[in-house]
Amino acid sequence: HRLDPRAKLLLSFFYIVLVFMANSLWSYVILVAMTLGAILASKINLGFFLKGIRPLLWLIIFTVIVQMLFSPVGGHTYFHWAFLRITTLGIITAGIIAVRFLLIIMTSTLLTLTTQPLDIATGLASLMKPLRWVKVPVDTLAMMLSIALRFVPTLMDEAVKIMNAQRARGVDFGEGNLFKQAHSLIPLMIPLFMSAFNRAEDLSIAMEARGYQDSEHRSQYRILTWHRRDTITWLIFAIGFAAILVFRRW
Amino acid sequence: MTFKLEERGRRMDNIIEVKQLTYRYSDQERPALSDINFTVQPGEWLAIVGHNGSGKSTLAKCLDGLLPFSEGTVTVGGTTLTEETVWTVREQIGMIFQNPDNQFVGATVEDDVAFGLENRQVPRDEMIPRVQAALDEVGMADFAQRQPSSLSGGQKQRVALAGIVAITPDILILDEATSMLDPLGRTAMLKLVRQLRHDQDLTVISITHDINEAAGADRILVIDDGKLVEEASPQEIFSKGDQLIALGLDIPFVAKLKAALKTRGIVPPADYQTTTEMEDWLWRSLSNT
Amino acid sequence: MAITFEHVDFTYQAGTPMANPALTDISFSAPDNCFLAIIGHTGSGKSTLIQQINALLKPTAGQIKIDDFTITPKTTNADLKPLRRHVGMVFQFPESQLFAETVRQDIAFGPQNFGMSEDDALVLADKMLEDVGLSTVYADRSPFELSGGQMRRVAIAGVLAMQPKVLILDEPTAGLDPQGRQEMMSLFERLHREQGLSIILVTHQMEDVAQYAEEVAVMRQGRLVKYGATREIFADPQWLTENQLAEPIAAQFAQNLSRRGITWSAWPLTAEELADQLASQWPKG
Amino acid sequence: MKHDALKTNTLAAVMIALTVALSLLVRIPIAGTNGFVTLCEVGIYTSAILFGNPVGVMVGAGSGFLIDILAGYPVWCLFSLVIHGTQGFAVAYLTPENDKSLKATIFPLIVGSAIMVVGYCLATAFLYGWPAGIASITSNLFQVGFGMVVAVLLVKSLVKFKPSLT
Repeated sequence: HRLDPRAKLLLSFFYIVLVFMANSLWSYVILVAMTLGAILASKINLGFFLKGIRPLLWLIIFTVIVQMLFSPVGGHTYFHWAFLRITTLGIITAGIIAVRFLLIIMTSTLLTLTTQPLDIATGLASLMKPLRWVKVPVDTLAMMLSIALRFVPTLMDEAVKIMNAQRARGVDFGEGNLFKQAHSLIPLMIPLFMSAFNRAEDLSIAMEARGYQDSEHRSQYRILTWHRRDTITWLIFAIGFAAILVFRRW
Repeated sequence: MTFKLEERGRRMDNIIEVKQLTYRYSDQERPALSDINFTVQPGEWLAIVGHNGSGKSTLAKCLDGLLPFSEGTVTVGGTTLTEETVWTVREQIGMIFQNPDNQFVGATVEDDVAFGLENRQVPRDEMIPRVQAALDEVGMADFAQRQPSSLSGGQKQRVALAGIVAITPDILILDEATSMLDPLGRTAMLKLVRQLRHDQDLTVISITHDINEAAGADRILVIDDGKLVEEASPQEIFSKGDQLIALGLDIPFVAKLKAALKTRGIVPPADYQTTTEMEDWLWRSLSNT
Repeated sequence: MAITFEHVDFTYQAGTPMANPALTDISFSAPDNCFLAIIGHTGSGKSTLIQQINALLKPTAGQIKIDDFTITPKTTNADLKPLRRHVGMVFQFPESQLFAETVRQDIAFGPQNFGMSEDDALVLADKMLEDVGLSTVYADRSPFELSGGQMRRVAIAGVLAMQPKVLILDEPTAGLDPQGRQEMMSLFERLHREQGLSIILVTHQMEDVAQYAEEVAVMRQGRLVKYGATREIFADPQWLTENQLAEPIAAQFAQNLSRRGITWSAWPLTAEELADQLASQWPKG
Repeated sequence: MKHDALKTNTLAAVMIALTVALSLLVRIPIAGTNGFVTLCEVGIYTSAILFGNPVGVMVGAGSGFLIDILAGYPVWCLFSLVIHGTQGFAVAYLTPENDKSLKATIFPLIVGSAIMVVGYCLATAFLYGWPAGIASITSNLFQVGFGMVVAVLLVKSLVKFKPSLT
């Protein structure tokens, strides 16, 4: 799955809209087919997708049950007590919600496994370029996202190091009630924030020394290229979109 | 005092001239630097030493216009540093700082090397070969796609050097650039700096505590408490023995050995400085029996 | 406290596809009141090894005995707290662990976590501050107002305040200037000599190893490749070169002289030892 | 030779990185449920209170966006960008510039927290229907509550260490 990250970002946004618009059996069949097609094209082991579902399983079950119990009146009523009832329409709605959950989780997993975070950030910045016309400093934001990504592992390492140092001084992280835990985090957070402030200061000096004036007057080393496969994928999605609109119950 | 370049008779205009430089941090009463005067010649390797907090790093930042000093003048390559000329001055200087993590801007090695070129609006077609060549020069070409978190401190500093090679400055300032590296990383970095200096005719200013780094210099400036207290050749400085610790340098082994011998009643000649000279003298003395 | 490693293995993220063996079959025994240096290249497993000693990382196989404590892969965190009080750990750049509003409170933090009353801990803090060579005028300052070297001393005082019996130091002099390094090393030497503290020092500075350590452990690619008295370790220049470890300069110097026919009764490791031997061979008159 | 815009931007970038790092690293389970609390709010609230806007809105939007991408919920990233961005903006906007006391910050924090809880409730309801939206409220209340407590404690100390922050 070597699509341009811009294509992926747009597609995933578009996908949410599609999931939201789809409301008939046929439209879901098309969506599921499209998702499965994308998964097959990515050649990724299905196990990863199941792993993505597990942490949300309880939420899905809860939602589905509540959705069923508060069924709207429609079709055959199977069960009725006070304001709770289970109807055919309710079961269908609950089913749709469950399918939505699965589709979105699968798409998320697919994107995560096939795209480097840096590419997504670059892609986002590239998509935001039109916003320049309304004076949004798109290039500066892109630069910041890239710097932030670059510092995440550095600060994670540092956080682990400080946690170990405080543990060696007798702090028990992860024990006691929430308030106690909040308190035990202070010896971790203060040094981490202080160090982050210093890093930011050092970094701004280093960037200046390396000739950085502002983000608008720079050339670009990392660029994204839009390939034919991006266009093709877009076409497939456009057809899918049209089909869903056709089969949608208005 | 004689300098190598003058001896060779190719005396040129100074590449850096610092006159009466004084700098005061806004929250402190005492100036961090007061009345500093010195010059640097093209191609020279100048070491600046002094203990922590003596003002060495402040001086380096002033040279690059990174700190707004109010008194004195700094002239780099004939350009006097002002708010208007600061970018012209920075064009000529490449700087490497102490903490390898806090100067790595790019998300990958190649992005980081390209950073300085992007700032100078070098077209992309030209950037690609320059980034590649710079990475080759520092021996990091195989790491082009790697992320900084997967590199050692020494490798990060080499990437920083590549970033400087790519923009071809005249002057390289090392602001304690080896102090956070392990001995292997430090040796590799110094070797690389010597090679780059040779290949690219760089003038090098290195701010350091490391005796090996200082030993490689043509001249040493000693800063103490914000003042320039001494300016001499490494040989002259290293002959100070015990006093070196107060200057922020280690005592060279020969000086330690001489001191130890003196306490045992053996007095070595004062002028033997290198380990080989010392070895020769000891061998002669011992074999004369 | 005597420290014994018995066939210790450690794997990061054991049981996952990213499993990464960091220590393999480590066995050694360091006596009570030792001064042990651990040397080896970056990534050889030194830092992982010392984190086993106060069980910040637990072995994935084998066991570690520290006096009465035994750490096995099954030891639970609750059992470890008394151990951590006795094994003080000074990480690399320990000044990054300071957080309290005053120097005194920061030093008193560790002892309080181990059950000391606040009043006692604050009194102890002042004493520790003097122990690490800082005046008590710093006690009421914010740790973030101090210089880097002073901050490091405060951090070390904070570890010493737990009154450990073993002090683990991970490159404690990194980034300090030569004067700071010298003062720091003599502090540890004094603690070892006067208070009988066992010291475990991870370092790249061979001169410090030669001058202070009684025993040396050499790590390479997660294995303990040599363990012995300092003099034994440095007695084999060829082996050191093969393992890309530097000799102390005095030893290199002595080696050059021995090529010219000068003999040594014992291999000199420091300038002082070298001078001693030269003096004893010096022609009279 | 001043370059304040660069200083602000690097500060925001590093604070985004810190917020993301903490969120990925520290997950505190809520007793009795299988949900957990992350430290995302701690980073956003602390940056917003200490530095105001634009740092507040940038840290909110940037960390919201990146956390979702890195933690495996990329479909959510645009929602989070908007919700956390608004949250950071609100806290930064409502905090007085020269008073970071508990009294002065509690109202901004409550407004920011309300934005987050309501925002995610609406976004979840939009995707998965209202029962899921309502289900999100409890765990998000824990999340913002915890974030507020830690941020308040943290700000209290940081202001003392860096008088220049206020």
